[in-house]
Amino acid sequence: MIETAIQTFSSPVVLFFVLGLLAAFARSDLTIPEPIAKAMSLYLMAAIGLKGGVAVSKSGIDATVLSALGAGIAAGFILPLFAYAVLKTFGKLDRINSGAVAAHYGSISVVTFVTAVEILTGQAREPGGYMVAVMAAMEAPAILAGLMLARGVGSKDASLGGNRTTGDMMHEVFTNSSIVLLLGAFVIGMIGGADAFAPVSPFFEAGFKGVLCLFLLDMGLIAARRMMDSRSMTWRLVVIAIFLPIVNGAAGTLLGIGVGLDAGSAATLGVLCASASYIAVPAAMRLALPEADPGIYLTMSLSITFPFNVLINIGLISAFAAYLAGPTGVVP
Amino acid sequence: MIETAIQTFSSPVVLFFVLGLLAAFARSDLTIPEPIAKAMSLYLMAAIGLKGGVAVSKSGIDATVLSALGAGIAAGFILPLFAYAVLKTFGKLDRINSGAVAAHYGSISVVTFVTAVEILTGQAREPGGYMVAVMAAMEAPAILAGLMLARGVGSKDASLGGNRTTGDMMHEVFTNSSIVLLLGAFVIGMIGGADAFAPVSPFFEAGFKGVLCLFLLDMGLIAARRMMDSRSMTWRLVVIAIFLPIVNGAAGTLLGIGVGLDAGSAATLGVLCASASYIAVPAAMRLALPEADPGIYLTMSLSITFPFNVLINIGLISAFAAYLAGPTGVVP
Amino acid sequence: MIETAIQTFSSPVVLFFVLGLLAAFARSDLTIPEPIAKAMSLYLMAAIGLKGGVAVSKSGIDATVLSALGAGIAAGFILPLFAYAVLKTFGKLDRINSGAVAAHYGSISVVTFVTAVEILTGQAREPGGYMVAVMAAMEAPAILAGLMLARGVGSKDASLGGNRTTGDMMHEVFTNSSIVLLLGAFVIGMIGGADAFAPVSPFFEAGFKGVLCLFLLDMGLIAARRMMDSRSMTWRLVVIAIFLPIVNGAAGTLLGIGVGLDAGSAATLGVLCASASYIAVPAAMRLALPEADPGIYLTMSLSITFPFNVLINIGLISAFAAYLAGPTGVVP
Amino acid sequence: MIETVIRKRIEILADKALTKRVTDAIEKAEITGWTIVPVTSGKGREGHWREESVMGTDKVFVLTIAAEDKAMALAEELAPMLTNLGFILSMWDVQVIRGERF
Amino acid sequence: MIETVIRKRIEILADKALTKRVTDAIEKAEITGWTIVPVTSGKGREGHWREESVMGTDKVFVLTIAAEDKAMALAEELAPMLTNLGFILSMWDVQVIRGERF
Amino acid sequence: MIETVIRKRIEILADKALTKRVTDAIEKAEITGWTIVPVTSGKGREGHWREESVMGTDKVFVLTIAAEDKAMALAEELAPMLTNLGFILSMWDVQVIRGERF
Ligand SMILES: Nc1ncnc2c1ncn2[C@@H]1O[C@H](COP(=O)(O)O)[C@@H](O)[C@H]1O
Ligand SMILES: Nc1ncnc2c1ncn2[C@@H]1O[C@H](COP(=O)(O)O)[C@@H](O)[C@H]1O
Ligand SMILES: Nc1ncnc2c1ncn2[C@@H]1O[C@H](COP(=O)(O)O)[C@@H](O)[C@H]1O
Ligand code: NA
Ligand code: NA
Ligand code: NA
Repeated sequence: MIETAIQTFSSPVVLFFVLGLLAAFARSDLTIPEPIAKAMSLYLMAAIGLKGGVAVSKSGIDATVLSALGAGIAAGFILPLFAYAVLKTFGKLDRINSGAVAAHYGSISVVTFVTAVEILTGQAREPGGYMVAVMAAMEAPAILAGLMLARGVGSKDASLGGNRTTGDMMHEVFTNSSIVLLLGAFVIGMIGGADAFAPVSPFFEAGFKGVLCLFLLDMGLIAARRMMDSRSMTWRLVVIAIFLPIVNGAAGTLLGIGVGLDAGSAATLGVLCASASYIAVPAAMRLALPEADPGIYLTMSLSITFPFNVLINIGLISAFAAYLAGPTGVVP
Repeated sequence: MIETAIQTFSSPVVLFFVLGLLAAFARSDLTIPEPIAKAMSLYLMAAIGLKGGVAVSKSGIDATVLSALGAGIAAGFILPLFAYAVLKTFGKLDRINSGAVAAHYGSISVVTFVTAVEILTGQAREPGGYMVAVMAAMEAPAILAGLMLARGVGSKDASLGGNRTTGDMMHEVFTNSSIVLLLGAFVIGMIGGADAFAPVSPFFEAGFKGVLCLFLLDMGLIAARRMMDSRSMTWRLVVIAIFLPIVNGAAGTLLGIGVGLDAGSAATLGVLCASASYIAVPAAMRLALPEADPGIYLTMSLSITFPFNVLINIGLISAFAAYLAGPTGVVP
Repeated sequence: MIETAIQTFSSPVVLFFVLGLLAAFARSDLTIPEPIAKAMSLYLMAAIGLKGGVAVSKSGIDATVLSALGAGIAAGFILPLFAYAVLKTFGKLDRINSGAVAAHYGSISVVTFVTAVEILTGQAREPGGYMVAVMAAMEAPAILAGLMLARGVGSKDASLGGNRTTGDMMHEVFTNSSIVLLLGAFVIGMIGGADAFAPVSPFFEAGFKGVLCLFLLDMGLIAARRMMDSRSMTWRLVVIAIFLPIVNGAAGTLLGIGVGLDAGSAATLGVLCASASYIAVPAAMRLALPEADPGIYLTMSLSITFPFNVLINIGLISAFAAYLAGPTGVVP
Repeated sequence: MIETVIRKRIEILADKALTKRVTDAIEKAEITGWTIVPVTSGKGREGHWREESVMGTDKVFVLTIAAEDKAMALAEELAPMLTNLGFILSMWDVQVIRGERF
Repeated sequence: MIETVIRKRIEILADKALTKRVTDAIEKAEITGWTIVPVTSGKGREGHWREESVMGTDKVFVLTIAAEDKAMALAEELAPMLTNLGFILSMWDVQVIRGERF
Repeated sequence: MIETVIRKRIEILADKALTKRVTDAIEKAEITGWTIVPVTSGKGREGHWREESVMGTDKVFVLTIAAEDKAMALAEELAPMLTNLGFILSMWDVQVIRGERF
């Protein structure tokens, strides 16, 4: 545990995140220009997609991959139901906001995933390359589940300047820029394979960790500023934003070990379940569920859950997976 | 041919372009932030200029280089005349728009050039490094030719808020940001040579293909959106936007073989003739010929000719050059 | 001397700066998009901070490092006093503008520092890695000194929409984005050390010189445009903008040799004293001393002193340090 | 002296993601055009927001110039969004040249 | 037809670094909100400036809509900055819907 | 209460590449200054455009505040460009403080 914590806190990626948090709390005027932040997020999506696609083009799709995919997609549909129930009862949120927040917690955070892969690799528990495919597959289901919870199936909101059907919503979700780019790059990686990837790897692979540092610096700044500005947060929501990643993380890890994944991959599935989206889902919600309050869902996912996951929970989940997998690395 | 097509369509650069086209046609909200797109185009100009300058500093300027330069500049003046005639008669465009479009087809597209170099290198037909100099030399002549066709020599347009002489226009053309950067970096590369280039090569060389991927993703998005929005296109103009690159490409390749270039360099000259500018020339036209309609010249060059060249015509030209050069790689 | 000049003028970094100057004087429309320029400056700060921190984590903090730090901080407090006196008397500036300009010349220019390190390394006189720490330590003292000169200790400017105390000003200075990022990255580099730095080094180290080229291209453009637009410049101020870097550079070099630094490090201390800030200090002044005229302090530091240092003065200082250190490289 | 006519200039602050709802309403009101101006941050009763395009919290100003009757029809059409989606609308009279374009 | 009320729209051109002085004044005048619009360059009696965020020469427009009395109080509060810091202020009447928000 | 005077605020939508033609006209009309505001997209009779600086299709708003007579002289000067180059101009009265600056 302590070793994991040291590893976490000597990673430049994590340290830049902490720098961002501290700078914002100290009310520094440090900011990453808006178009750069956006470009970095696009870059990260493309790079991760490519890497995953190349990995799958090498390994092929076997039973392990399929069961990991199945487990991920199932979690994407089920986790929002649980989250919704907690948010409506204990969290005292209304239907719309409960659905919106549930979508965030059911979906995944690409950056949390990447940070977890880095930390796990540092512990000689590198997850399988196919986990990128699992991550990609987990992005959308929770958005759909959350929208249905918030709106009811097949409803229309004619009052809001449009005749928006479920079909429209599905279109908006699946053409969301981060989903298109992640999946598109994944397919490109699969088509091209390692040979085609080689000439672009200095840009997409060698540069990756450095870009991630600056991106996390920005996320630290934004998370802390949002926390300081926040008006809609209650102590109940703060509790949920810590409770859900712990429970979902443990559940995901168990599920991963259960379907036969190695410790690193199972921990990664745990992290995916524990993480809450703050890129793809908020953007989709602004479009498909504009009445929901970003002051709630972004503050929970980005300002509380994300730091908690990066700084503490990834370590916990990794230790839990190692414990479950046993000392020989085989499920006991 | 089929082999070439496979090579083309497994290149990540081309695949990202296709991804951009598809995402825009699917009405995804994916967009590259504007300042990033501009920065990528500046980066590409600087990188290509440097590379060409270093290449020429190594090879020196010999008879081959001079004849390639001469052929390129001559083509830059002559191609617009042919294009202008076709556009005015078959295309039914007015004088101003015919001149503007002719300038685009007489000039060159840097990105098409780069894509061609990549594909040709993949086929063991890498063109000579001096072809960058040829490309740079071909940028401006067609702009001047097009402006004269559109306006007549020495005319003034006092009505448009200025006393704009041919001198002013020449100044605007030669201080155009992409031309300045391409030529400036070329000269820097020549002065510094390979030694000075080494410390900056991780940035300008290793990163090049990756940036090109994202730039082409953006070009795909813009080309497809422009095609869908287009109001000024007619079937006649679409035909011309396919016909000109075929004819100019064949003519350029013949010219290249004729003046004694190797197959790869001749094919590259063909591609330069076939390509239509969509960076330097539109920007120059907006300034020097603002009455011309970007809805015509940009849609033709970027939305039709550029995809046609990248996806099909480079392959055709390369095969044609190989055929002309004969199996031994020597002109038969 | 001549050899140094050749070395200076075949460095791509310097050549891109010259290209920027020439393009702007030729009234080209070349511009680097604003968010990109800002991002490059943030990148350079982070990269330099990291590098320095890693260097200090390796070398540790010994007597040399401490005396270099002491010399730098002392210079940061003393140089503004001298500059202030010259500006008020010979320069005929008022109190506020004298204080503002003095802060710029007492502080340092990160980019001048980096260019000097590059040139010195090319002459086999690479300065110690701890000089980054010296540079970081020299950023703030002169800002404080300049503000006190301009305003008097403990004054308030209630008239300007606030009750701004010295405490507020100190806060603004120390939370200035470039200072936070430079120091933050320095600490990250020290905590992580070389091992943690390795995975991010392709981004922060390999890419560094290339980014510096484009950043200097932009600085050339801005410096030249500012020079052409300038209204507040007098010949007296131009003289001072050349005189101060010569005197401060010589003094700093002597000081460096005096406290026992090697020739390269002493020359670097000289360059730091000679350089005038145009990133951190102008931004801090806009906030803390908004009545001062950027047309004076930016034109002097960026448009006159910076080119003078990069193109000429670094060479002079380096030769002076070599002379002082003697042929054996030991202080005679 | 050059002749000018009076038109309404309407300015709507809306979420960038929802721009299409505003421009659809403009087209429904048969107004000939619109222009988008970026905004970077703001504060209202719901607190502070900043342009964060990664998370989709960015807003824009949609500007359009139209004859009074069309402007009022547009305001009517947008009214529910002002309440439900937190948009802000203001309008005023402007002089334009070549009024037939608007 | 939809009901509109008249409010003042105030627009202040200020240095980006000094935005907080303007928004503090807006809050002091008890106005409910403001919106920041970017600007990229300009020219005045002091010459030409360009947005150069590296050196901190960038400016912004701060927009705010308020009832006349609050608007005048704000103008009063900002007047010294117009002189000392080179800010520019203009204001005019606009029609708004849901006037209780402003 | 603080004193205000009435001036015209003129707003011209123009191609970024052609900004200089507008600011030259402003200077010709002896107006003291102008400010450039970015715009990102729009739609008119000629269809949809988007800010694409790579291809030079970007536009800007040029704002200037001036006394009525100078404003009208500027409008007169710009009129041919409105027709030939597709610029758009609107203007209205605003109150300013320190009117001697405009
Ligand atoms: N009085 C106002 N003047 C200008 N902009 C405002 C005003 N009130 C609100 N806004 C803008 O509208 C946004 C949403 O307002 P609200 O719904 O009140 O939070 C704010 O964040 C501001 O950008
Ligand atoms: N008449 C004007 N119309 C619009 N903007 C102006 C005007 N005068 C000044 N400005 C803006 O205010 C800034 C500062 O003006 P000044 O203090 O006169 O240099 C200028 O750079 C312009 O951006
Ligand atoms: N009624 C309008 N209101 C606001 N902006 C307009 C209007 N009409 C045109 N525009 C802007 O002016 C540009 C050129 O208009 P047009 O020449 O009609 O295509 C459009 O793309 C819009 O950005
Ligand atoms: Na999750
Ligand atoms: Na061509
Ligand atoms: Na100094």
